[in-house]
Formats: sequence, structure tokens, C-alpha cells
Amino acid sequence: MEAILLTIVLAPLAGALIAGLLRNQVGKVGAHSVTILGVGISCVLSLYVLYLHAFQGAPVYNESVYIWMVSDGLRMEIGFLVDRLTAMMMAVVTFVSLMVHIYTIGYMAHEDGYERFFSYIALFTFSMLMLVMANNFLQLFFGWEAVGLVSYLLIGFYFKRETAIFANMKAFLVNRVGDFGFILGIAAVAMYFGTLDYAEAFAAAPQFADATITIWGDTEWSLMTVVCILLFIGAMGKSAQVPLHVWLPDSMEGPTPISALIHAATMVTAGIFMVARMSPLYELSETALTFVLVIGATTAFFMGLIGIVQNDIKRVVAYSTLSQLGYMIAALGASAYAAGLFHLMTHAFFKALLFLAAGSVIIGMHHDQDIRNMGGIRKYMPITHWTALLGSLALIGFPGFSGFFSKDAIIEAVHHSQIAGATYAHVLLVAGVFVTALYSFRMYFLVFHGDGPRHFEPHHEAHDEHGGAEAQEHHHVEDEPTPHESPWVVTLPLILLAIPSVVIGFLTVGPMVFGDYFDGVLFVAAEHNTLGAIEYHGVLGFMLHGVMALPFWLAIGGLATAWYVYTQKPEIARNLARRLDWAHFVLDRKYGFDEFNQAVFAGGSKLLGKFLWLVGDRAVIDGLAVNGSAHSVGKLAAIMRFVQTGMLYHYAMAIIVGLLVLLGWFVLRG
Amino acid sequence: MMGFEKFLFYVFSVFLIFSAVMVITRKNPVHSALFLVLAFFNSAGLWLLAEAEFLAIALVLVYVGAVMVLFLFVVMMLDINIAELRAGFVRNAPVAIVVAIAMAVELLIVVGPQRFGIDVVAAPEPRPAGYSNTEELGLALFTEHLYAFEIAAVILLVGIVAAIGLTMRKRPETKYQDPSRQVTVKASDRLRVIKMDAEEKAR
Amino acid sequence: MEYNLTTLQPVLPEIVLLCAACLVLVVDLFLSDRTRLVTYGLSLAALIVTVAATQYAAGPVREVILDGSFVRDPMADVLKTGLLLVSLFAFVYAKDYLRELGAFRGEYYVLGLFAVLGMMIMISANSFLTVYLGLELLALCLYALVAFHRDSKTGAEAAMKYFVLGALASGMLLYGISMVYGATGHLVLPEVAAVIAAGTADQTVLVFGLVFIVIGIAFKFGAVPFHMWVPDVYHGAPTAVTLFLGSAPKIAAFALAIRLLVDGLGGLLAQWQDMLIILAVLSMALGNVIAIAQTNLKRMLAYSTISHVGFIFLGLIAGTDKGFSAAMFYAIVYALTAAGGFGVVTMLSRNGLDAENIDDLKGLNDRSPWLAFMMMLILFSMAGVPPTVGFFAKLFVLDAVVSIDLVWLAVVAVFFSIIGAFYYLRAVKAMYFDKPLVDVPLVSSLDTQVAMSVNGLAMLAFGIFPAALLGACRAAFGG
Amino acid sequence: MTADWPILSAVIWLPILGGALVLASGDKAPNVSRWLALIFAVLTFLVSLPLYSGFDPTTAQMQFVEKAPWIPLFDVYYYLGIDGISMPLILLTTFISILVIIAGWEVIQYKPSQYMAAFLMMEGVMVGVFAALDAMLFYVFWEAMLIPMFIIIGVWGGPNRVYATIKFFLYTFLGSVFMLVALIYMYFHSGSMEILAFHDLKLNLTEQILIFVAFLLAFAVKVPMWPVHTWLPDAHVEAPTGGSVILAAIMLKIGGYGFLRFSLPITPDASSELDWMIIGMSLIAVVYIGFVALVQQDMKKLIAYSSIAHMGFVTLGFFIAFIIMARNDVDSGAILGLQGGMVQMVSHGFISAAMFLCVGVLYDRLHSRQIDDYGGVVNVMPWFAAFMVFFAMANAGLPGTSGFVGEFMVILASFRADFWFAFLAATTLIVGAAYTLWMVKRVVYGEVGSDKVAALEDINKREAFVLTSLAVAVLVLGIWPAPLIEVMDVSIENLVRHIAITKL
Amino acid sequence: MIALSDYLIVAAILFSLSVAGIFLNRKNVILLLMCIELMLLAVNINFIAFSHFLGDTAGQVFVFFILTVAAAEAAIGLAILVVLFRSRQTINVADLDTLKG
Repeated sequence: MEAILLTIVLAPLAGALIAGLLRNQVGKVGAHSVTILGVGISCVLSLYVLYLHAFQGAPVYNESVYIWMVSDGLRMEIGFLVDRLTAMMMAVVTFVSLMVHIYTIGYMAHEDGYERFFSYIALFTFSMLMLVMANNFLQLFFGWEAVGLVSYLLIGFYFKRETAIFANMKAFLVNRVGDFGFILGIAAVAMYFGTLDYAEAFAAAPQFADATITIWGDTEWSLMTVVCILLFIGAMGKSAQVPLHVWLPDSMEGPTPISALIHAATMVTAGIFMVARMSPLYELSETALTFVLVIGATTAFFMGLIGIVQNDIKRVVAYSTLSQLGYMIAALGASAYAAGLFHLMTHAFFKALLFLAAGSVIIGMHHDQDIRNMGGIRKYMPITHWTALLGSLALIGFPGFSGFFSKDAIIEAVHHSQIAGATYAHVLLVAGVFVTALYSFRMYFLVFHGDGPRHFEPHHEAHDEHGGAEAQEHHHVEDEPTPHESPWVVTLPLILLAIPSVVIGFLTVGPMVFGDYFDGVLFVAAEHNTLGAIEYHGVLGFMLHGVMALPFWLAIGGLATAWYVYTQKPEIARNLARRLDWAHFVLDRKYGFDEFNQAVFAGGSKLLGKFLWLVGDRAVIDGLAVNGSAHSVGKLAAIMRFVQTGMLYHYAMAIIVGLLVLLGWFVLRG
Repeated sequence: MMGFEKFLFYVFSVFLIFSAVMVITRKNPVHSALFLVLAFFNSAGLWLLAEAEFLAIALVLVYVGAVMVLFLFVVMMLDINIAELRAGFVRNAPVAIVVAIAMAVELLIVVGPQRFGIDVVAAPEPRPAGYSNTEELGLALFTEHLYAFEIAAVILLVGIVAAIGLTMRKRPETKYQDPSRQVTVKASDRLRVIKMDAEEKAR
Repeated sequence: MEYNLTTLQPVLPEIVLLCAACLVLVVDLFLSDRTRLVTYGLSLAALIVTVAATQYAAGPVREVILDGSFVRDPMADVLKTGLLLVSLFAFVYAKDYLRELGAFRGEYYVLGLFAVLGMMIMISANSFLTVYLGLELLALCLYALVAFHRDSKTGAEAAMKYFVLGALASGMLLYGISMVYGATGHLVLPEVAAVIAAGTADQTVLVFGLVFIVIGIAFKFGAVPFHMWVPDVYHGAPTAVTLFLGSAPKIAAFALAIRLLVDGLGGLLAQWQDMLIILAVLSMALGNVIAIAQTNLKRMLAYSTISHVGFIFLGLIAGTDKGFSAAMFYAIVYALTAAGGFGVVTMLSRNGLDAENIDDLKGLNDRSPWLAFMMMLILFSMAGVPPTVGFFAKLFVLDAVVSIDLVWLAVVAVFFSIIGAFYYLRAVKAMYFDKPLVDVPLVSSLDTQVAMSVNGLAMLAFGIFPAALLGACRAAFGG
Repeated sequence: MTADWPILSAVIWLPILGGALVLASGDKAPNVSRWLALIFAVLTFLVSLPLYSGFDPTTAQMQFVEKAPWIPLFDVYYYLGIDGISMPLILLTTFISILVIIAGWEVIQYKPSQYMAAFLMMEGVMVGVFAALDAMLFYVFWEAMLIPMFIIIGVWGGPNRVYATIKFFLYTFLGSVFMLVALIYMYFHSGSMEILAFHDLKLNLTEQILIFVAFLLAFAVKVPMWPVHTWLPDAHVEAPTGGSVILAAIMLKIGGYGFLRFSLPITPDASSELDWMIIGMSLIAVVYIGFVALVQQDMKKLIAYSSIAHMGFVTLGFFIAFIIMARNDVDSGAILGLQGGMVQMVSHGFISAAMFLCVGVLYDRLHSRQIDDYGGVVNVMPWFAAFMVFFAMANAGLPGTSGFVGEFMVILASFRADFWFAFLAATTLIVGAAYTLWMVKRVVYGEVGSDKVAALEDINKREAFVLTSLAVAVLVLGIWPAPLIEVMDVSIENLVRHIAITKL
Repeated sequence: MIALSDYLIVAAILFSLSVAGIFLNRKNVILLLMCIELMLLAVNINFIAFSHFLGDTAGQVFVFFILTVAAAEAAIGLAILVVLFRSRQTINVADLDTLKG
């Protein structure tokens, strides 16, 4: 087993290293071959592992690979914990990754840095696998940061583009804010539980259920609350929850495949995975759960709203992702871990699909991403259109599609939740369904329907920034002035992703959400068992129940509104935007988070830095203390040298006065 | 009762101090030097009272006869602008007096009768007749203090060497012949034929 | 009292040197300027022979001869050897400089040899009388040497200042000696010490005399506030003279202090300790601070000397054998270092240019890396940076003061040594970091080069192996 | 354990001898000097390897001990020996020295023999500092270090080198002379100059505090800790690349090493009494300096400030031990903090060296360290950019690189001392990443900044070798720090046991 | 009877006067030298008085050497003075200020 797991992890790494370090030797074909091979092996083996766990009831694998270090009795290891949760994650990660690899061959065909890109995404696969397969907090953090690194590298893939390199730094820094909390959480775990191993920590946790610590003054804090919230701050960063969500929309500066892979399907869900993994801890702190729930629900609704006013095709999907992540987080807050994970899985497929479809559209539009310029593309790109439609339906939770099951389960679970903030969360989540449908189909209709591309003009600036791709593009423009369907390497992943997007929910909701799939992996306290409160009588019953519930109708309403407004009466949208210009303004500015961060944190830091440097270091320490004392010694010297007048009689006087003083001192004294 | 010795002592002392005061206050260095001679004479008198006959004579001979003459010689030789040297005399006086008084007070506190009065340190018995201060000194010099005596000789030698070395100079304007150089001279020292390339005429 | 060669053996070095000096004096009269090198060679030979004689006469037992006016003890042996070697270096360095200056005259070496004799007498003095005579012999030679270059205006001015102040100081010293003589009735130092130890002498009078004597010693060392002559004389004298004046007499001054304060007035330790503390602190403070403001290298080194005197005093202040040996170590090392430092200045002053400003050091590393390296070692040694010997000199005196629980004094000392480091660094900076002002390569004769190399590397060698010298110094104080 | 042959002496004197030879070889044939220097550096490294292979990690005793009388009258011995604390630092020194020699290969054209000689001599002296077990020997090496560094910065440094190098020298000199007094004081009281004897010397609290302060001055300046850090940015900025590398990679470590070897074990009670002060200074270093680094326009200055911040972790790790030990409710963590500090030192040795070398690569080409003069370097120097980004990430403490290990351990440990210590320390995750990545963004990424940048050539084989070596070191230490920990484990444990016992 | 203190007091006064002389005649080197001679005289009086009262010749011997040395000293001092005057045409102490600072 260990060999298999190691192969799963190391195969992508090997691919990444070969493609990255030997890029001049292996060339483009070599680069994508080797990475696809690596990830392919990894994917096949992951599916095998999943098979073993899901169907063969393989025992939980929890072994260390090597000891990272032992210090002060604290063992830090690299090791694998493979249970059903991990197996599911591994399968999702490797599968989506494989799809993205294949897709990239087409998407990036003419780009500079082709080999580099493959190296990065293979490296990402490795990192993500390390993250999900970790059996301890240290390795979790390793993977956590490693995926952040790759994300950083990939967002800044177009390193000439100012926006891209701004976005990648922003992404990394915002993630670091999350990690800040996360590492403190790990420190707390290490301190109180005396271990970094999941199993041992979880075993030790109940003893500390009532433990308190003082942080500030005399206020006693529940230990578990502190630990969980600290850890959750990490999740907020990685999974882009309010207010640490600001990096995700900007991350769309990266090439579309990685938006699909990293910023939709896998990396951003690491936070959800982590919280689910830590369910034995979270269940001990209701406060923390409430915190999680509120944050999740807030993100789900308010980020969805922004999606309505975005015009960049990728950004719409990005806000959609934020919103969906909010749903997942909310599920966790409601202790519906299984539902959250389930949504994670379904979302991974359909959101990857949507992103890849968007990418396909972008290829077709010659790297123009503005949906206002699009329209009627369905004629030119049928496969893309159909797969995108399926993805969108899954996203809005259309009954039968995978998203329906997961989202409904979440909403139901939150509905049943008794913890503080549950009502607030429920309202927002339900309202969010409408919003989801609205922005999803707004995009859908604007892109695929209507009469032909409204404005088809290669975006020159964008091209220029693409460097070497430029000549290629001009060639295209002359030959084919209209969008055209993408090559098979692009459409094949779309199709392969569309299949699970549609059916996976139907197939797996039973065992995963309401069944025993996660037994022994997730821990839910009896009083928090919201999923258990849902009456589940088979898939069809669940669908039937869903169709009669409010969320379904809201989704339909959203879809219909989008259809009406964006295909029939476009002026409504414009009028509405004018009427509610304040709301539009707020949404367009994304509630001002960016401006606030830029002004307060970035600006404030620079200001503080300048102050500390110029005033603290330069003026006070160097100016006053260091150079000041040096100067005063110099001045003193310059003054004192005048004592040496050059006059003989002064010298003689010095001797005589010296004599007088010494005599007075020593003789008269005693 | 004030004995004759005591009387002489006072006379010499008063003259000594008076002449010392004159030394430091005269405008003309020559006068100062002459008063210094007077001071030496008086102190020689004091030394006689202290039965240091040889040294008293030596003081007069060495100091008055040699050193002060040297001083006078130098004063005369160097054409000194007296007025310039006197500048600031009055201005310095208060400071000088204060310092001198302070110094005197500190010294007198220690050397006063409290520690060295007659009742503390008894006067020595007068030397017996026939006692030769010179002889005793001579004996001491050539036995006990032979080493010092030799050193003093070296010091005098150094004095000679230094004084000559410092002041004697070969005057460049004095023309003299050096036979050894005349003998060893070579033709090449006197005449050198330099071969030069013909120069182009300047344009 | 019988005199024969056996009884005179301890005084052999002095006799040899005196004879040699007289020989040089006479021979020089018959030499022309072209053959003046003979004088130089003879002088060096004189010093070397004297070293040999010193070694021959040396021994672990203290010997007092000539009716108590002469003493030869291990301290004297070490100090004399050191003194002679330092003088040897000085004579070698001086040669080229004097030739360039057109002042390569026999007087320099004759007076130099007599000065060395004076110092040896001081070192071996066992009575106030010998101390005084040795001191005067040295002083008179130095006065003359300072004025030795008659065309130099600064030389005469410096000599005049030195002379007047020197005479004043020796007058005070004599006054002090007279008081001590009056209080104890003796001139021979051990007898004085015996009387003081017996407690029959009047303490006030002794302290009174002590003050004057300390002033005399302080003047010789150049301790603040009796230091005023030092910068002017160092600066004004021809560099070859400064070189001599600034190095060897420190050893003699140390001997002077030990003979008077320890051998003679050891019973007044508590009193002179306090006086020296004041002088030491003032010296270290004033010397180091004013040195910073100097642009003239000789002057800077003069102020640096003043600060080093403070350090030598630290060892004396301790009043223990350990302290004395530390001070002795310091004095010898400093003399050697100063000889090297001024030696470099003489070597820079070639081609008729009297290079004596710090700026003249500029780019020395480009002009002569070896010389620059030697000078760097010397400067770092003065600053007290390991692994140069200057560090150990400082270490030992600091240890001495710490040992008598004067930690504060050690702290003050190291504090000022930081300030001191600054101006040494400035000189190193000029040598290594600045571009040369003139592009003339430095040429120097072989003997100078050898001497400089030995001198510079001695800084390092004694720094890495300080044990031997320290051992000799300890042995001098019965350790 | 005593070595069969004096390895430590060899490691100390071989480079010094080599330096003398290189110096003697002169500048007539620069390549001879270079090769000679390289041969000696490599030789020294090879000679130092047995220190690791022959090291017995199960004992806290000094190993490879050599002892010979040096100044018997002063009880000073030529006494060498290493334990788990000093051994890694010695290897770090010998390793980095090779890279420095190679890095200066053709870059230094002015008096290369002196340059190489200075570095070799410094190598020997620095090893001496780590290996000395006699306080005076330690001090001699400690101070002797200053001379070559002074020369290196002053001769081969930038335009403002004189100010920088004199500031450097005086600052460090200021710090160390007071230590000298403290050493003498302890010698006076113990009659021995052996550091290990000082460890057992009984001192009352006042004495301890005074000695502690004296040590603090010395070590804090060297580390450097806020507020005596201002020499470092200046020195780094002006120093030639090799100088910066040695300064950052090794010299700063000597300060940290001093704390472990002197302050903690000799004055445990004073350390405990004043731990708040050190911790405060460390945290200020981490936070304050982080913000200062953020606004630097000069790459070297930025990295220099980042060094200060990183070294803040070292001192933090060392001194939280006292708080942890004072807490009743926490039973472990002291060792973690100390080991974290040690790991951070070693790691910072690699990373800062690499960062300075990266800047050096750019500086050699464009002769500017200003961030504004660059931009889009990745377009013309892709391999260089890869290294730069990698090391930047390591500098930001990315897991998998060595930069993470120490910070992680120290944060973990400081959490045990006080939540807020950990809180403030952890801000480096954000601020550290911010200043590093912002610099990377402005220098490496973006459009080609200017024609000059466009003309840059990618790194050559020599530079690639140097950077690769460091990258490997950073990665290995990040992925598998256990060997390093094992080596120091027993020694640190012993140290903790020692400092837990009051001397009062 | 003449007490020892009498001699010493005279010497002390002489010493003080010489000090005062140095302060008064600060500009005239010759007078400075004369003041120093006065100081030596004071010392000599001290020695002779002590010698007399102690009945010990050593003091007188000392004085003898002081006289000797003083003579040599005067010779050298005046020689320096001559050198100085030759190079500067002045013996005004106030003009001897090229060396300072």
C-alpha cells in the first residue's frame, strides 16, 4: 500500500521536475507527456485506492513515511492517512488535474512557458495530494503552503502582465493572513495535545473540551474555540471566505486551466477538507461552528451578488466559486460535513467544467473575456455550449444534476441546525440559490445566446501581453474571423467532466451524505447531527422533496429572470443598474474590500514602514544615538583640541594647576 | 633670643626673596639676570649657615660665574624686543598672585614649624673644628656616589655635544678647500659631454 | 668598597654602551657625509653588543652594587633588552629619513646612544640620585634631538616647549625628592622604602613629596594634564626623532615609575593609586577624544600615546605584581608598536616630502601592500584588536584592575578604547580604501624593509604567542 | 572523545595558512590566487566533514577536544572542542566559504589575492569562534573576525563603504569590549578561562545581570537585535557580495551562538530575570523590522532588514525558554524553542547567503541595487528568476524550505510561552512574505524594465553552481531537518537542564 | 636657632615665586628659564637644609649633581634658544604657536 501511495504522490512530482528542470531537453511534447503520464498514473492509482476504500472496505491506512524531526518530544513526521475521505479527495484531485492537463495541451498550445506550465500544474497535483493525504498537521501545513506557492506561480504565469503579478502577490499575502491563524492553531494543537498527529490529537481533544485559556486580560476563552477558530482562519484564507476572499477574483489573471483546477476545483476546497478533517475538534466548540456557519453563509450570498454585475467571464465564475465555497463552509458550520464534502466533490466537477468551458470560449474569442462582447457562440462552439449548459444547471442545483443534491442537502442541514446564527445562514443560503441561478444564466445567455458575437475584435492589448502568441493570433484573425470550436484536447475534458457533473450526485448522494461512507472519518456530535435530521428516503424521494421546496423555485426563478432580462429585455438590466446605481456601485466595487485593503493594510503598512524606517531607524537610532554620539564625540574633540593652544605658558600653567589640584586633593585632605 | 646666625639668616632670606621678586618683575631681562645673581649670592649665604660651604662656593662659581654669564650673554646676543615680551604683564599679575599665594599656602601648610620646627627637628650639633665639608663631600662623591659622578660626566659631555651640535653651523658663505676632494676629482666630475639629437626647428 | 671587574659585571651593559657611544662620537668626527653610514653601522653594532652584554649580565637574582645606586634585576634585564631592540628599530628607520632630509649627521646617533644610556641608567637606578641623573641624561639628549634639524622651525619651537616644560617638571620632581629625602633621610630607594614601612616618617610630608614625584613621572609619560608637550613635540620634531622619542622612552618611563613608586614609595600605594586613577582616566579620555580631531598623523599618534599612557597606568594602579607585569608588558609592546608606527611615517616621508598627514597614508595598499599590511597590524595593535599583541596588552592591564575590584575603571577604559578605535580605523581606511594622492612607488632600503617586517610581524607573533613575553614580565616581578 | 588528529585545528588553520599563501601569491597571476583559494576552501570543507561523520550525537560532552597551554600565566588554553551546537555552524561556515570564493571568482578584479585571502582567513577565524572552549581564545577569534571584514567592506565595497565599514567595526567593537570586561571579571572569580568552567561559576544576581548586559551588548550587536541593528543594513549594502554573504550567513550566527554558549548557561538567572527584555527586542525585530524592510528601495538593504527580522526568531527562540520553564502549566517547549533558534540560524545561513548572491548576480551585471532599476528580469534571465523566486519563498518561510523549519518551531514554542508572543512572531508570515514577494514582483516580474535589463545575460555555470548548491541545501534542510536536530538534540537538552538550575 | 622649617619656608616661598614668575612672564622664554633656575634654587635649599639637619651628606651630594646638571641644562636650553631665535627671530612665547590643536 505504501508503494502505491508513494507512487501516487511522487509520479506527478517526477513529472513536474522533469518538465521543469529539463525543459530545454524534453521540449513541449516531452513536457506534457511526462506530466500527463505522471498525473495519469496517479489518477488511476487514486481511483484504485478509492475503489478499495469505497467498495472493498479497505482499512484506514495511517503510517508515517519518514520522521521529519523529533524535537522536545514532539514528533513531526511525513505520513499518509488514507481513509474514505482522503480517497475521495485523491480521486477528485487527480481526475480533475488529469483533465486539466489534457485540456492545457490545447489551451496553452501557442503560449510561451508551455513546459513551465505543465511543470507547475503537476507540481500542484503533488502538493494537493500531500495536503489531502497528510496524517498530521505539519504535513497538512506543508501541502497547504505548497499549493499556495503553486497558485502564486500560476496566477503570475503571465509575469509580464502587471495585473497578474499584482494578483499573485495579493493571493499569496491574503493566504498568508489565513496561514497566520492556521499556524497559531497548529501551535495551540501542539501545545495542548502534545502531538501533531491527527489521530492522537483527535483522541486527546475531548479531554480539553472544557479547558480554557486566557489570552487577554482575565477573559477566559474556551480552548477548543480558540483552536478551531485559529485553524479556520487558515481555511478562510485558502477557501476564500469573507473577508479573506479578495484574492480569488484576482487570481483569474492566471491561465484558465489553473482557474479551473486550483481556484475552483481543488485548492480552494482545501479549507473545507481541512475543517471536515478536523470535525472531531470543531464538534467540541459550538462557538467555532457558529463562526464557521456565519462566515460561510455570508460569503455564499454576498459574493454571489457580485457575480451578477461582473462582465469578465472568468470573474463571474470566480464569484460563483466564492459563493459555492460559502455553501460548503456553511455546511461545515452546520456540522453537515458530509454535505459539505459532497458539495465539494460535485462542485469540483461542474466548476472545473464551467471554467474549462469558459476557457474554451476564451480560446474561441481569441482571449477576449468580456461577456458583453460575446453572444450566440452556441452556434460556433456546440460542444462547449452544451457542456457549459450542463455545468450551469448543475451549479444552480437543477434537480437531478449533481449540484442539486449537494446544495439541497446543505440548505436542509442548515435549516435543521440549532446553533446560533443558523437562521441567518439559512435565509442567506436560500436567497443565494436565486442569485446563483441569476448570475449563472446571465452569463450563459449573454455568452451563448443572442445574435453572434456582438463585438468580435481580438483584444490587442491582451495579445501583446501574451508575447509570442501574437503572430499566431493575427494569423487566426485573418483566416477565421468568427469563433470556432476548440480542438479535441479541449473538448474531451469538457465532456469527461460533464458526465460526473450530471450524474455523480445522483449516484453518490445516498452513501456519501446520508449513508455510512464517512463513518469513522467524520465526527458529528449528536446534538449537531443536522444531516441525520433530514429525512432521506432514497434519491428520488430526495429529488421529489427538493422540487417541492423553496430553493428549487428560487433557482427556476433566477433562471427565468436571467432569460427574460438578458435575452428578451436587455434594457431592464440597464435601467435597473441606473435606478439602483448605489447598489450597482457597491457590487461593482465588490463592497470596497479591495480599496479598503489597499488603503488600510497595504498603504498603512507602507506608511508604518516608512515611519519606522525614517523616524525609528534613521532619525532616532542612527541619527540621534549612533551618528549623534559619534558627532558629539567629534564635536567634543574639535572643542577640546583648543585646549592645546600651542602656547607654552598655557602648558606650564596646566602643569602648575595640576600640581595645585593634586596637592590640594591629597595633602590638605588628610 | 635671636642669635647672630638667626639674624644673618633673616638678612639672607629677605634679600633672597626680595631679589627673587625682582627677578620676576623686572622689565629688562638683564636686570632680572642680575637680580638672579643676587639671589644666588644670598642663597649661598644661607647655605653657609647650613654648613654647606663647598656647595655655597660652588653655587657662586658655577651659577654666577658660568650659568648666569651664559644667560647674560644670550640675552645680549639676541636682540630682544622687551616691550613685546612684557605685554600682558599687568593683566597676568592677579592670576599670578593668586596662584602663587595658593601654592605658597599649600606648601607652607606642610613645611611649616608644625612639622619642621626647631622643637620637632632638633638643630644638629655644630661641626667640630677642622671639619672639612669639601673633604667629606669629596669622599662621598668618589666612593659612594661614584656611579652618579660618572653619569654627571656623561651629562656634561652630552651638554657639550648638544650645544655645539645645535649652534655650530658651517656657514655656506665661508669658502674653504677640501684637499681630499681635490685629489680624488675625476675629469667626468668636471665636464660632461652630452650627446643630443639635432632638434627640428620649431614651426 | 672594592671595585673590580667581577663586581662591575651587572653594570657591564651601561659600560659597554658608554664606551661604544664615545667611540661613535669620536669616529664620527673623522667621517664625511658620504661615509656617514659607518656611524650608523657602529651605532647599530653598539646596540647589538649592548644587548649581548645585557644578556650576559642577566640573571634571576637581584644585584645591587655601587653602594646601592645601581640595581640589576630581572625587570631591568627585560626592560633593557626591550629598550635596546626598540632603539635599534628606531635607528634603522631613521637612517633613510635623515638622508633624505639632508640631516644624516652623527649627532643623531651619538645623542641617541646617550639617550639610550640614560634610559638604561633609569632602568637600573636604585637611588633618587641615579634616577634623576638618568632622567636628565635622557632628557637633555632628547631636547637636543628635537631641535636637531636646525632648519626646521617647528623643531626649534618643539624643542623649546619641551625644554621649558621638561625643566619645570624635573624641578618639581626634585622638590618632591627633596621632601621624601627630608622625611626619610635616605636617597637609596630600598632604604626609603624601609623607612616608610617602619612608619617613622611623617606621612603628610611623604604624600606631599609623592605628589611632586608623581607629577614628574606623569610628565615623563605624558599623562593628562601633564601631557601638553607630547603633541607639540611629536609633531614638531623631525619624524626620525619623534620615532625615537615616542617609543623607547615609554619603557624608561615605566622603569621610572616602578623604581620610584614601587621600589621607593611602595608604602604609599594607596595614595599614588588614587592619583594615578585620576590621571589614567583623564589621559584615556582626553587622548582618545582629541586624537579624533587630528589630521596630522604624528599628532594623532601623539594623542594616542597619551591614551596608551592611561592604560599603562591601569596596570600600575593595580599595585600588584600582576598589574606591574601587565603594565610592563604594555609599555614594551607599546614602545615596539609606536616604533613601527612612526617608522612607517618615516618611510612615507621620502623624496624630501615630509609626509605626516593622515592623507599621506592614502592608497598605501596600492603603493606598497606589504607596508600597508604592516601598518595595519600596527594600527590594530594600537587599537587593541586581537590577534595583535596590543589586545593582550590591554587584556592584561584590564585583568589587573579587575583583580582589585575596580571594574568600573576597566569599563571606562574599554569605553574610551572604542573611541580610540575610530581614529586608528580612519588611518587604516586611508591606507586601504582611498586612492593614492601620489603615484610614486615607495622605495626603501633593505635594512628598513627587514626591520619593518620584523616589527610588523612581531605585532602578530606576540599576539599569537604572548606567553613568552608575558612570562618574562611576570618573572621580572617575581611571578 | 578526543580525535586521533587535530581536525578542529586543521579546519581553523588550514584556511588561514591558505590565506597567507594566497596573499603571498600576489596579484600578478590572479588565477593562481583564485585556484589556490578555492583549493584551500574545498580542502577545508573536506577536512571539516569528519566533524559530522565522526560526531557522536548521543553525548553533550565536548568532542574533538584539543587542549594545549597557550598563555599559562593567564590560565589561557588553546582549547578547542565542539558539541551539537557548534558543529553545524562550523560546517555551515566551511560550506558557505567555498561558495563565497567561487562567487567572487571573476567578479573581483581589484586585488583578487587580497580578497580571497581575506575570506580564507576569515573562514578560519570564524571556525575558531565556534570551536573555542577557552573564553579568551573565543574572544581573540571573535575580534579577529572584524579585521578582514572591515577590509573586505572597505576595499571592495560600494560608494558609501567607509561609513558603513567604520560603523560596522565600531558597533561590533563597542559590543564586544564590554564582554571582555565580563570575561575578565569571571576569570578573576573562577581562576579559569574555560567557558565550561564559567558555566558552573556561582554568581549572585547583580553580578549575573551585569555580566548578562555585557554579553548582551556583544551578542545583540552581532545578531543584530533591535535597536542595535542599524549597522547591518549599511554594512550589507556597501559590502561586496561575498562580504554580505559571510556577514549574513555566518557572522550574525556568531551572536546567536554566543547567547547559547555564554549568556544562557553562565547567567541563567539574569537571563530569566531579563527574558522579557530580550523577547521584547526580538519581537520588535520581527515586526518593526518587517515593516521597515517593506519600504526599502535597495535590494540589499531589504534583505539585510529581513535578516534582522529572521534573527529575531533566533533570539526569541532562545529566551522564551525561560518563560516556558517558569510556567507551571507547560511542561515542554524550551528545547523546541532553542532548537528552533538553532535551526533558524543554520537555515538563515543558507537563505540569506543565497539572497545576497542573487542580488550580487544582478549587481555584477547592472551595478545597481535599486529595485526601481530592475523589472522583468525573468524575461531575460529565466534561470536566475527561478532561483530568485525559490530563495524568496524560502526567505518567506515556505514549508519544504529550511526557512520554514526554524520559524515553525519557534512559533510553536513561543505559543507555549504566551499567545501574544506567537501572535507577533507569526506576523512574519504575512510581513515577511510581503516584503520578499513585493521585491520579487518589482525585480523579477513584469515587463522588461529598461534597455539595460533587456541586455542582461542569464547566470553562467559558475553562478548556477553556487545557487544550486544553496538551493539543494535549503531544500534538504526543509524536507528533512531531522539529521540537524539529532546532532544538536542532546547538547540542547543538556543546555536546558543546565539553565533550569538556578545559580543563586 | 634656625629651625629646619625656616629654611623650608624660604624655599617654599622661593618656589611659589618661581611659579608666580612663570605666570607673570609668560612671554619671555629667558625669564621662564630664570624662574626655573629659581625653582631649582628652592629645591637646593631644601636639600641642603635637610642634609644639615639630618647630618647626612647625601643631600649635599644631590645638590652638587643638581648644579652640574643645571649647568648642562642651561647650556642646552640656551643653545635651543639660539636655534629658535635664528629660525624665528623672536623668543616671544606667544609666537611659538605653529604647533597646536
